Amino acid sequence: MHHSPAGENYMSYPKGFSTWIVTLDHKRIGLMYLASVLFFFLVGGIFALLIRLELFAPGGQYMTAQQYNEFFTYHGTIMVFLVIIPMIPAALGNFVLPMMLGAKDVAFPRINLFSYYLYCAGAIIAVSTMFFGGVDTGWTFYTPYSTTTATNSALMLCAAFIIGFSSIFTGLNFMATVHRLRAPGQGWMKLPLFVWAIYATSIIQVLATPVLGLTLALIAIEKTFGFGIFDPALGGDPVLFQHFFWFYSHPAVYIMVLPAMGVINEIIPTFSRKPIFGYKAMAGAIFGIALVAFVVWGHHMFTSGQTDFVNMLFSLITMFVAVPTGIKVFSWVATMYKGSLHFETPMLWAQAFLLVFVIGGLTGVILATLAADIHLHDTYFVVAHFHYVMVGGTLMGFMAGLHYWFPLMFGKMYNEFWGKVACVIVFIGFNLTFFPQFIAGQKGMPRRYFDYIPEFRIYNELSTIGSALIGFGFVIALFYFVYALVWGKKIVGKNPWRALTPEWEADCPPATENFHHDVVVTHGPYDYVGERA
Amino acid sequence: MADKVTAFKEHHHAHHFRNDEHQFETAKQGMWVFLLQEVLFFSPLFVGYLIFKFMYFQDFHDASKHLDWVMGAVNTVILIVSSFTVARAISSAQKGNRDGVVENLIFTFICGLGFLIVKYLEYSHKFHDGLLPGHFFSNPELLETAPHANLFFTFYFLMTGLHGIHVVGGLVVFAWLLKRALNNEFGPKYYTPLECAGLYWHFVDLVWIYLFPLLYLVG
Amino acid sequence: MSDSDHGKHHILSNKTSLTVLLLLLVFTIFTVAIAQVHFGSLNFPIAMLIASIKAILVMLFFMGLKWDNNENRAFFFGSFLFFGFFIFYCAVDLLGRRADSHVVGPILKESASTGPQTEKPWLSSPEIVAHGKSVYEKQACGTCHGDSGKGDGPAGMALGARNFTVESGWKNGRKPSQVFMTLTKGLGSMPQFDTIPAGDRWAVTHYVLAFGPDAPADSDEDLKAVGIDPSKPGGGLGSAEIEKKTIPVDFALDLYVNQ
Amino acid sequence: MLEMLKDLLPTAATEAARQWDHLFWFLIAVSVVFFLIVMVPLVVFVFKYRSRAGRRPTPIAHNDTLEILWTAIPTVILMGIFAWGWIVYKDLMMSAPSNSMEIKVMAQKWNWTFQYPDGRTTSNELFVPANTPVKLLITSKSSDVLHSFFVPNFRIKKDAVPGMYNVAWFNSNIVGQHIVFCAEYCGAGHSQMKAKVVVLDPERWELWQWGKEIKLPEWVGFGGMELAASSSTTASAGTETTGIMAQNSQIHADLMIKQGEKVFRSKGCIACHSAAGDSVGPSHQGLFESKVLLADGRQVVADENYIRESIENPMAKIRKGFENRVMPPYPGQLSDEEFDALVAYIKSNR
Repeated sequence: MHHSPAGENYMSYPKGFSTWIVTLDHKRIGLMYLASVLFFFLVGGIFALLIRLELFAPGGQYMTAQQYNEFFTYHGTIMVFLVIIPMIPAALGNFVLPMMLGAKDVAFPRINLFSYYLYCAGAIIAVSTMFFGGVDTGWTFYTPYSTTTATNSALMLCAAFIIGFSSIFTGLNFMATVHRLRAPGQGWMKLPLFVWAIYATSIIQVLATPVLGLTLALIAIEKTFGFGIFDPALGGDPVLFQHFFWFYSHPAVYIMVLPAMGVINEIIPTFSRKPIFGYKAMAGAIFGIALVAFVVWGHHMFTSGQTDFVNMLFSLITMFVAVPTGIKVFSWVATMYKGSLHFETPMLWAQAFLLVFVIGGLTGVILATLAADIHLHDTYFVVAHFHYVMVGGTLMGFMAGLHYWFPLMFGKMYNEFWGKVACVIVFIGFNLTFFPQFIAGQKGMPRRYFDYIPEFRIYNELSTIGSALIGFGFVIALFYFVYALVWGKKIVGKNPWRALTPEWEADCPPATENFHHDVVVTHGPYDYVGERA
Repeated sequence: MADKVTAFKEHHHAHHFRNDEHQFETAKQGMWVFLLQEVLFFSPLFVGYLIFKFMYFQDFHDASKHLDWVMGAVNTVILIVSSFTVARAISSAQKGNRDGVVENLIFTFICGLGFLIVKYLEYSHKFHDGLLPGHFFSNPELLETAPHANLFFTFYFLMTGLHGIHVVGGLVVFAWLLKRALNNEFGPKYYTPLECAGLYWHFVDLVWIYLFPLLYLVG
Repeated sequence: MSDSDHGKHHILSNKTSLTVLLLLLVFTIFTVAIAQVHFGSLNFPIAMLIASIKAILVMLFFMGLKWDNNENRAFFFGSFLFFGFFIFYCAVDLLGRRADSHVVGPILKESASTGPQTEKPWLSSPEIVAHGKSVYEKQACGTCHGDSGKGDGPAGMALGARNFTVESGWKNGRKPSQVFMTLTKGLGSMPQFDTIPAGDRWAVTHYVLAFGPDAPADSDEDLKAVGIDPSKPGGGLGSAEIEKKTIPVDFALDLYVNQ
Repeated sequence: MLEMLKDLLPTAATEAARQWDHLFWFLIAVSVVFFLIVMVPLVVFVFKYRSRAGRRPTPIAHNDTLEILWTAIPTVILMGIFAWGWIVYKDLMMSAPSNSMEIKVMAQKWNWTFQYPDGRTTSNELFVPANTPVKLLITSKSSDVLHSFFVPNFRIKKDAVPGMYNVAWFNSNIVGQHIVFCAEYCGAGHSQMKAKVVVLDPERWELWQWGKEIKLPEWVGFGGMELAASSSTTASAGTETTGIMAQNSQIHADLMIKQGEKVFRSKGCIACHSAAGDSVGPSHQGLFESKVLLADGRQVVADENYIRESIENPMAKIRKGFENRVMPPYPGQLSDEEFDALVAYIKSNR
């Protein structure tokens, strides 16, 4: 498949469904990931709407407590393992990363396909648990509940184990790609910041996910065979499980948010027609966050009976996560200073990201404060915080990236007007859903409650209305994306956004071997200077 | 024996690499990242073991006396020798000595099998003595003196079991490499799979080098 | 980006690989020998030191880190750094716990039942049923079994909580002694309530049976079958299950106070 | 404005809660300030620099002073926030005052059981006197799952972990019923697992101790009576538990000590241990709560668990100077009553 015939692109050549099943082309694998991630985003979203529906009023109306527990478990598990972790690295990253390096493919194409099939296998097993007894442990699988529940948590643990390895192999692949397949002239300081973000994410994936893999295997063994290291009756310790679990899960939240920061790093300079403010500081900040991510997991366990010295230590070091995050947010705003701002849909999503991510970050600082967390832990304040950072951060970053690279991936343009409408609706719906949860949480409403006392009614009503709005916003997005794919107007020429990063040197959509010429990097990724502005 | 010149199979590098050297370096780096991940994959068991060892110092000490350190030492020697033969297999391939590659691979394979057999003997001895993990623990003597001995054997079976699975994985890979070595695929120009399998096998040996003293000697 | 064109890969000479092999074997023998000598708490660091020396030998020579580029070295030694973070925090937390934070022995001291004391608690009486009602509410049995005992409590429907008004389907039987034992030992997802005083459990048993048609009486064999000796006061169970030699202190206390 | 803010948080019923509120509102204020620092320039730039004909962007790539400023200043503020958080936690949430009333809290699938110092147990209702520090030893039944004892009005929350005692404490000065939630997911009944802390004024506390029926005060936070923290009430309630309960536990204690001595003799402890001083075994004079030096250099507090362990498995912690003495283990031979009596006896040998 060295040179595709003229006029063909990676989607049309080579033909036939079977060529997609065994493809080694990173672009096709990227598309397959994109389709699977969007499908599971829909499934996870439906569970979210069901939960919000039930919580509209106190008292059980539509389902029993057990069903509610299973719904929030599936919402959490599907969204975390099947949607938000692979969303930007595997779906957008697979497509765009090699092209940003001017490479023809990722370092290990076969491992790339293997990790996609691992993802599918894990996803099928995870969904099959619904028909074989369900799971009601929450996505955190805390022992001793996960090892004593009658539901089929062991099968879900196997699914998460397999998906973990898909994530590890993707990380391994991208690390080798960034190290070895950079274009000539593309030194580390000429790399687009999206590549930096994906590289840092890959390091976290490779370092943290194996610990989760083994921990989940340990609970599956403890549940099925009766011997394990977390059962207090056998001398084990449930708090040790929480240490093992959060050693992965806190870095995991940075696996989720760093790629979104990478996308925003690409979009804001391009649409401000201005170089990114403080490139070195931004790259350093990404690595700062990735490193600190590994030494702060204890702030999830302040009330779990952790010794006070360790509580103090985790609270102190968690504060340092806010410094690089602050640098990034200030630099994005500084990038827009004296720029020439174009507000197409990607930039609109980026603004939404900025607005919402700042609130998420600041409430994170509140939760990191030791005394404050004692009251706020395990309440809806925490639920609102991580949705602000995950839905507000990663999801809006993903939507920005999807709109930004849509012409490159499909060679067609979405409808600009409806894109903006969807963004505004989702933004309003999002704030209406999660801001009241902050107040319900600080008033003491615990999380994962099927039924709540009447005092929290108003906040849950607002939240449910907001969630409906988010759902509506994404339905609009679905329509205009499908419309664009089928009847959208074709892109004429290359580089509709006049960006400077190498992936835009390919045609829209690119040929199978990405570029018809050898990419040589002569200028920095954001040198919007002189006529390039 | 005279180095007979063997005609090694022609191997050309994948289209997205500049040359063989580039592909070899990338593959090796990918393997090192995989080993990075393996270190972290074993880490929870080591962390858990070390913590409970200091929490229940006496119980773990009594329980570890029931391990047969002779078998452990034999296994250590077996793995070290197999590490040596893998290294020899790679250097034979680099020198183009096809028979050297085949012999060393066979020898490594046999060492791996030997390791598993010794492991099987140890496990059956434990099953016989009732030194089993968790609820299955039924060794009369330890039940009195060391109430937390079952936790020691939980760690013993989990750590050596996980290590054993990695040894089995290694054997499967060596069998596959032996088949390819037999039809002259590995020569001075192309021996990447051997190099990566070697790195993996040395890592498995490394884990055992730490496991052996931790469980058997100072337990 | 090391663009060495077809650089010479380092070939491990037979001599070095043999010397490394011998060194490793010597260290193995050394570590085994040294472990036999009892150094008390020093054994552990020594064993780890020797193991690390052997590990470095394997890494440098067999794995070729000596001649490899810095990236691979950074990767491998980096992983040990993160292992260090991991074990540091877990160890400081779990080993730094307060000495008295470990639960040893029973959590709650056995306390005397506040209800009416009778010789044969397995026989129902209006006072016992009334007391049973208050214990039923206090222990929030309604969460599963519903306030009217129909098994329709919010948490009960999914778990299939027993409906007391129905006569059929009682796994362990509807005789007071059998229901008492189910309450004490637990059944399936029904937790065991052995920490509640025996007197209160008898009271709940009769209250629960009062929901349905009147329960069959216990014969002596039924009682013995579940370990109750009808001749002794309170069925020989006293306030806790295990057979008692001395009078329970609380019981003696009540006598003392009531005089 | 302050009034409206007040009902955005549950009623602060303890001193710790009031300190918590100050900290919380400070954090909210800092967040709003930083939110504005980011959003105001953003909105200004969005309108001022939107692309128009002839708009030339000026390529500014970095500005060292600005970058140093927005790294240093946040770090300083964050350290301040951490320090304040740590101080409130250390002083008001970490360690209970020594004179507090100790209550065992046992969580099990879907209800709470409280046991008072005199052995009385109530479920889902914790009766405490106002203005008295109460220390909670929170755990979960051994075969049960995780729960978490959360009282919004006291701003306290501690997980109930099976096999482990976690400590939380409060000193409420608002009489009334304070709702208790379970904050750690524990299955179908997680949201039903509510309880209440009933804080009683001294008169009602007396009545309750005598087992008399009392009229429960209303709910607090969701409506509650604010007990003016005037000096009069706090003085009388004081720390020693007056009333029948004190007599009750005093009689109980004497009886236990006599019982303990009987066990001490009947089990043969007297053969090696004597109150006069060390003989074959270490003396139990002044042993309780004292620091004990072990053979391997560790120092341990000789509390109940230490005593029980030394009886059931003496080899676990060998005292310095008694390495070669062999004490026969008594695993499970002492019933709980006998053990409690023995501890009471050892305690009495202060």
